[in-house]
Amino acid sequence: MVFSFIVIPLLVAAIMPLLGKISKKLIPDVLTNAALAFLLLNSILLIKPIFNQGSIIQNISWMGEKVNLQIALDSFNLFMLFTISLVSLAISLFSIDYLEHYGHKANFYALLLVMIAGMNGLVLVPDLFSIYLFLEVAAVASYALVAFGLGYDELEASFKYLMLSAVASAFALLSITIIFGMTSSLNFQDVARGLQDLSARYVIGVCLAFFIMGFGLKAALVPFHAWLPDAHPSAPAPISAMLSGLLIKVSGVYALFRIIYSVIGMTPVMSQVLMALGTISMVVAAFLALGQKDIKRMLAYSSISQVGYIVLGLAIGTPLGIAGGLFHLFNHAVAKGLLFLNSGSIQHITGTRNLEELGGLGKRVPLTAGTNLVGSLSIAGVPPLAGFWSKLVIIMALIQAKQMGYALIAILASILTLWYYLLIQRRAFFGQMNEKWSHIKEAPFWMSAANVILALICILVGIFFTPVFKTWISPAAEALARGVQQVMMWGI
Amino acid sequence: MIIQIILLVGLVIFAGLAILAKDLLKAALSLAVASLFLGIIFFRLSAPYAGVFEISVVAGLITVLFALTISLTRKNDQVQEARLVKIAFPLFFILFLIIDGLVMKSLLLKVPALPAGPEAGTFGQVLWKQRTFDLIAQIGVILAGVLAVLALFRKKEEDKDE
Amino acid sequence: MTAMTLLWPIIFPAAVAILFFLIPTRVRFVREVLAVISSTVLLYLGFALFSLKELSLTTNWLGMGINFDLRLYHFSAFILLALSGFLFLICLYSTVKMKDHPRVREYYGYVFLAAAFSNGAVLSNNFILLIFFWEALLITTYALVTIGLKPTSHRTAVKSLIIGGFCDFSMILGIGLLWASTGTLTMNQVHVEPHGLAVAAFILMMIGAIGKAGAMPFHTWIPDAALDAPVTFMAFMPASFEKLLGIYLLARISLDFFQLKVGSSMAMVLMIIGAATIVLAVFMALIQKDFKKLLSFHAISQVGYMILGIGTAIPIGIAGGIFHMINHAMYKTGLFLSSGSVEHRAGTTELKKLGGLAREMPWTAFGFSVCALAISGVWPLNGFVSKEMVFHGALETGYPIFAIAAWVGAIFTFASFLKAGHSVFFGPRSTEIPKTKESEAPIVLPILILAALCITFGVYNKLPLQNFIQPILSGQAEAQGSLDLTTHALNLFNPVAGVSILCLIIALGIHFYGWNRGGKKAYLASEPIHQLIGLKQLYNLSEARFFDLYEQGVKFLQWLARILFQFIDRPIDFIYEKVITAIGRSLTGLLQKAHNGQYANYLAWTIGGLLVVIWIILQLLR
Amino acid sequence: MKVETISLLTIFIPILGSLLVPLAGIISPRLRSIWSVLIGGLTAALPLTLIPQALKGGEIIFSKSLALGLDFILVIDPLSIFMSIVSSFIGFLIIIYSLGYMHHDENQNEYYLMVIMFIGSMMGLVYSANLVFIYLFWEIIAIACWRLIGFYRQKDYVLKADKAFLMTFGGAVVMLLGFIIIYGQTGTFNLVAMRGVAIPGSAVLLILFGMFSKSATVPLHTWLPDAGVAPTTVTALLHAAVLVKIGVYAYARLFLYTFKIPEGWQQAIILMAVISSLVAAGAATVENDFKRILAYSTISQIGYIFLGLSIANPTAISGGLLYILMHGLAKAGLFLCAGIVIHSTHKRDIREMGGLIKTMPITAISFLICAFSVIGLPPLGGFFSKLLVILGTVQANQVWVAALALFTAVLTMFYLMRVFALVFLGDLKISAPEKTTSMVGVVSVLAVLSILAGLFIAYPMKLVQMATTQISWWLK
Repeated sequence: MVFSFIVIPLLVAAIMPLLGKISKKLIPDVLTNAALAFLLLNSILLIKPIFNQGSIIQNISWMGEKVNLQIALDSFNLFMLFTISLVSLAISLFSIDYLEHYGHKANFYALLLVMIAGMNGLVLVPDLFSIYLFLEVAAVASYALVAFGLGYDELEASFKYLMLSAVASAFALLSITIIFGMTSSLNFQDVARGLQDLSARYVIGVCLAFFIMGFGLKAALVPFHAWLPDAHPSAPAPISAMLSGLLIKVSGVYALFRIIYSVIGMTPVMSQVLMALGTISMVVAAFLALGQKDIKRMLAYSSISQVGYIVLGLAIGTPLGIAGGLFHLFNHAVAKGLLFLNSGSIQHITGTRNLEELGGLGKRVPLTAGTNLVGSLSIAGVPPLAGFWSKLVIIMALIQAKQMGYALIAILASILTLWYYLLIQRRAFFGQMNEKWSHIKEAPFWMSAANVILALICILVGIFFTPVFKTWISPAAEALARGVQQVMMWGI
Repeated sequence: MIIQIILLVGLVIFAGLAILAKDLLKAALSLAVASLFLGIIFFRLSAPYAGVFEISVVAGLITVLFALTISLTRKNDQVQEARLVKIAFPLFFILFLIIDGLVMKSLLLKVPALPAGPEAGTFGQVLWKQRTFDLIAQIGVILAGVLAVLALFRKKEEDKDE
Repeated sequence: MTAMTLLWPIIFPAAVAILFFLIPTRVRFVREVLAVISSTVLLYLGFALFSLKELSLTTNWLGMGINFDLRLYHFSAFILLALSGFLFLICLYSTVKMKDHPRVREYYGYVFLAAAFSNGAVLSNNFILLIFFWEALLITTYALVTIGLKPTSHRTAVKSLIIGGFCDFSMILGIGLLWASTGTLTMNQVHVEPHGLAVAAFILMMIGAIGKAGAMPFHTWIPDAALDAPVTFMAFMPASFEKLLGIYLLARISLDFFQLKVGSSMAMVLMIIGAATIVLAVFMALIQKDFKKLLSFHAISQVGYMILGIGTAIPIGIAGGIFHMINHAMYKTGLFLSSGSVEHRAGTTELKKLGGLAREMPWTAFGFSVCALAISGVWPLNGFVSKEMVFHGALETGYPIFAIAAWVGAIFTFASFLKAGHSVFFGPRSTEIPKTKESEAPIVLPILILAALCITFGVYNKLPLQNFIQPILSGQAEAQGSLDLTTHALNLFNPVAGVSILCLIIALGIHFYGWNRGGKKAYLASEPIHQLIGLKQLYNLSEARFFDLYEQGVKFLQWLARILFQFIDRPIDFIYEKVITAIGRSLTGLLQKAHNGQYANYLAWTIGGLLVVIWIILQLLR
Repeated sequence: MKVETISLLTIFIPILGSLLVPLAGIISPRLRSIWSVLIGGLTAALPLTLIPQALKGGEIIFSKSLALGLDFILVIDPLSIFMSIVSSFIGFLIIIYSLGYMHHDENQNEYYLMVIMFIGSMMGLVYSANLVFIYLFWEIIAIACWRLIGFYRQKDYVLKADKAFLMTFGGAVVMLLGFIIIYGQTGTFNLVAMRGVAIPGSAVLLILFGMFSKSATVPLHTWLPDAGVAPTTVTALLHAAVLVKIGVYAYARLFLYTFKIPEGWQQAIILMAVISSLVAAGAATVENDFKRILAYSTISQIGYIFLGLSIANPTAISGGLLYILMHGLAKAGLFLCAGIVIHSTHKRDIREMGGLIKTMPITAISFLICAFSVIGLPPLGGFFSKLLVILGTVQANQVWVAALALFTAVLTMFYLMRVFALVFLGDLKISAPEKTTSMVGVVSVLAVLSILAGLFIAYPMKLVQMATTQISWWLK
């Protein structure tokens, strides 16, 4: 039941505040994690049908009456669903222990679930305006979550995020309206068909520019990125993980590329523009990350940089490039989720995120240090971890597409990436122990467990990249690479 | 037409204020007003549902939320604004307006086959029959908003520990 | 006897050497007995192989034409015999001289290892095998010099190592060139007309050969070693083994591998080196105040004769050179051994402190005198014969200047030995050393044997010349008809011999003039020449090691190393350490400054970015 | 056992075994030692069983198909067998040495984990015949190195570790780009399938970045002297046995065995190798830190190996390959001697040492023997390798290059003897005893092996010759 991806979290979220009154901790913990585990299971169970059928279209009737409630699932959004479910489960596991000192777990979980519902909805709907709306669902929840700590900085960051986000949504909406104006429909299939019949290159070009700006801001592409380094570090660690690991990818990358590939159709021009944007993000953010003292801020910039990679891969337009981009999306979701959770562990353990104050933690907190290392190296693209393969595929695709320059920059940017991740390693874990931290203890069970799970995924995907690639990435990439044809096949 | 222009000007002014205001609270309020203007414009442009959402989502819930929260947790540190920023933003903004005016006009001329008008039927019918999903989404938004209220206005007992 | 017999001269001493390393230092006598017995066995082996004349052994080794290829023929058999003879004498001598040395265990080990390597080098018929044994001698030389246990011993050892290394590396290069041009590494298959690259190959291989022999300018470690190394080593290595090997190879290079033509440029090079070595080294020898050091300079100077002789490329000259090699090995070993005998008893070798020892050490004095007269070329000793041959050869080339240089060498050789003998054994008894007596038999015996050999090879010069030398030159001689090397031997009545005798008389004059001027102190006999204007300054510079190519070379190496380090290595590191990080940091700083937390600013970028994107898209669409 | 199985075991026994080291360490340190030695010993023993296969010649390909043409391909031929024997054996010796050397240090779990992982990855790299897997193992090694260099965790030590990691990683990813360019041209990463393919100069340049950075060749060398902050065992492992040979091995595997590179590049590499050799020798002469000198010496010797391989005639190639073995033995010996000295004197500046031959004679003699081998004096093994490289160079009409290389050899002699004199001779400044038997045992074994390798050169040479014929196929 595909619809459950939206409904279950929404329902659970709705009852959560009430349940929270009954039991402050246990019930919200169990319920949330159960719901998310169910979703993960669900997404795994869907693999086979999708593998066989290619895509699933569901029309839901409401009390016998046929209403316009339609869901389209193909291997691409199944891949996204799986990623969302997986990472969010890890995050909610982490929250069990982490949220102890924030209190109001029920509220937190409710918002988290709404956000997940929003993302799931965004991924599932085959309709431009619905995309916009679910985008807002996820966004609104995220505004609140960013400010969850209620400090002035958090609120300011959240407000900034809100402001810029609103501008972005507005432009995305503007673009949607223009398209609606041209085709009189919002449904992917109709729009795709309509746009094919029209010859309106320039208008579509401008629409795309608006989309790039709108979704690019959500995805935090340079120069639309500036909200992210404030918003992500301000949020509680699980939320940072959520935002960096999932939200920017779902509401930014997924939406943008779903529309570009499946609705409008990829053109060399778009490819050029997006590759350039991706590359700029990659490099600029990498340099910015270098100068950060706050772990989370550095990770936030790193997210921008890695989104640059993802966009670069997806924008190449070849099946291999898309596969690389998607693979990196997954790997980055896992690894960045891991790293943000890990930063939460660090903060929980030491009470600070300032790299200058940390040092030599590796000895006292081997699990945190080890998982951090795995995540860092995975993102930096050091084999045999997962991130290596995705970067490899992206660069392979770039070379295949005869984009030597981009390939070189991507390579050099990965050196920068390793550079700043080594900074974290050196200052926080690897170096000499700061005397201050000689009595610290390892993070609580669930926090470490979440870290370890994600780290294991990084490693296992690296080692068993072939089955992962064949069952998950390749079909998803093919679905996207079929372009407009994919939507036409749905036959809505 | 005059109303339209007034609304547009108001939108621009308040949007600008929202961005330029040093005080977070004022900025939030400006944003709310700007969103309200936008919603009205949507309505007037025969896009009722867009208007509804605009007002409910942005103008209504969120901004007010923020305004309230910020007013509760105000801090007195003044944010330094670089002069460059003061110049750069209006510059870009004006540039955008000009280009927008020029480009959009020519673009709109090129838009082929503009449809006759909004879909038939009342607002409710449209919403129910054709945009059912949006309704769910809307529920989600409202739920999010409610939860946000709960979260942001929670008792701050535990916060004191921090 | 099978071909495997050829392995014996190599494996046997090597095995004995390992045995020596295993015998603990505490154990006495066993070592000495073992040394004498095994060197006797080797001597026997030398005779046995000499009687065989022709034998060869080839087994696959490294592939690519690098075979383990040993070949015994008259020349190598002769050198092999000589080597084992000297080894025997040295061992005999060492039994007493080195008995109480703290590192006696290693000493014998290295001596026998050196013997094994030398035998291998002589027998090898493959260039790679040759250089293998040849270069391996560096290690034993190094080790033996350090056994001197003086504070500067190691420095000298390193000096010998580096000089030797330089020469041997040159030889490797030469071998490489030779291989590249001939395509074979088997020594008896290589016969090259020297022109083009082969000239370079010749020069490089020649450096290897004369470097081993200790010719200028690769000599400078020998005088240092004279003081720092055990005297037995001096007798063993620079006096006999290295000369034999170096000149053996030089002869083979000039005769076999490259057919040296009379007066060809390479022959000239050799002769110039020879002549220069004779004169310069003898001038250095003359002024020395230490017995061993004086001898060591002569060891260098005499090499000049051999090189000069071979460089003439005239049979009589070559024969003279080779004959001089064996003669020199005999008398120079004898001389070093007698200096060792003096050191053994008197405890010092400084000429100033010694004097009038002849009465107490008559046999040593006798042995010394015979060897000294032989090296000075006094009729009828072996030195006279071989020097005459070299003079004749040099004159026949048509460049009398070389003969003159040789004669100058002869003058000062004799002068310096007059000085040495006079101040050590004759003249008034020195008061600085206590009363002493003759050394033990194992020390005196080798000296006397060598002295006797000097006389024998002089008087019965036909014996060595016809048995040993003539076969070597048979190939060379074919072109020039019958070969009789003994024509000039002991013939006093020809102009060349006349000049030689005149030289000796001049030397006597110089010595007694100096002796008189120096207040009848024999060790000051060379002072008039030492203080000569012009020469004095040169001597001073030389004492300051200004002419020591090694010292200058080391300075150059250090300078070069600093240049490489400061101007290549450090700047490269600077790029990684400073420049790249600085670039990264400044870029980061620049970008960070832009992120000032103002969302107006951020919004400006957003909208600016949008405009740019629109513009680019429209541009691209056009 | 089948040859493929053996090579698979050679790779995966240490890699998987290393993961169990921390577990063993939790149980007891003794178990950890036993386990490490066991794994190391097995890894060293397994390739030895492949010698008959190597002497038979020919190659055996093991292939497991994976996605995107990134197949896991092993090539078992004389070259890979030779290389794996050399590295695993020295790795094993170093593990034994570590038992004494690391005895009192913290984080031993991590240490043995990384060392064994390192060895395992090296085995993987050696046998891999897929460019991507070569890169993959290449980087695992880099990770292990990084942890090991920063092992003592002082601030500047970790900084050096980062420097090493970044430089080698940077070089390697650039190399990866080169690989992918080749992939773009041929559509495969399979080396066996690409034999004889001519590759463009750009790919050569990019790949050289990787090789030079890993093999510490000027101008990408400066991390290696800095990496001397690692425990000495590690520097020995890094410098002597394995790490710096990776680039060289890759050169042999890629530019000799597989690809045809443009003519001009060949010459350029030759020059770079010689210059690297000379510059590093110069730096070694100037330095005063014991380990830095040896590190520069390593750089200098690597130049010879590159020279031999880039000359690309049978003589020089076999010289280069032989050099890998000989330098591995001798330089490991030198580093481990340095380790003993540093361990007991707690000094690293050679000017502060002196006269140590009196208190540690075995170490001193072993040092001297290994130094002679590095210099290239017979009858030690180093002689033959240097000789063959030089002879090959001359054969290829590069006389000046050969002369320069020999000049460097003189410089090598000079600085190594300087070190020996300053450390072991002269007045005894710090009376420090020789440490544990396992340490002294290992260095003397290495010294003896250097001698034996020279005396019985014909045996390793046979293997090398097989490898040479195998990789210099274009000469047939």
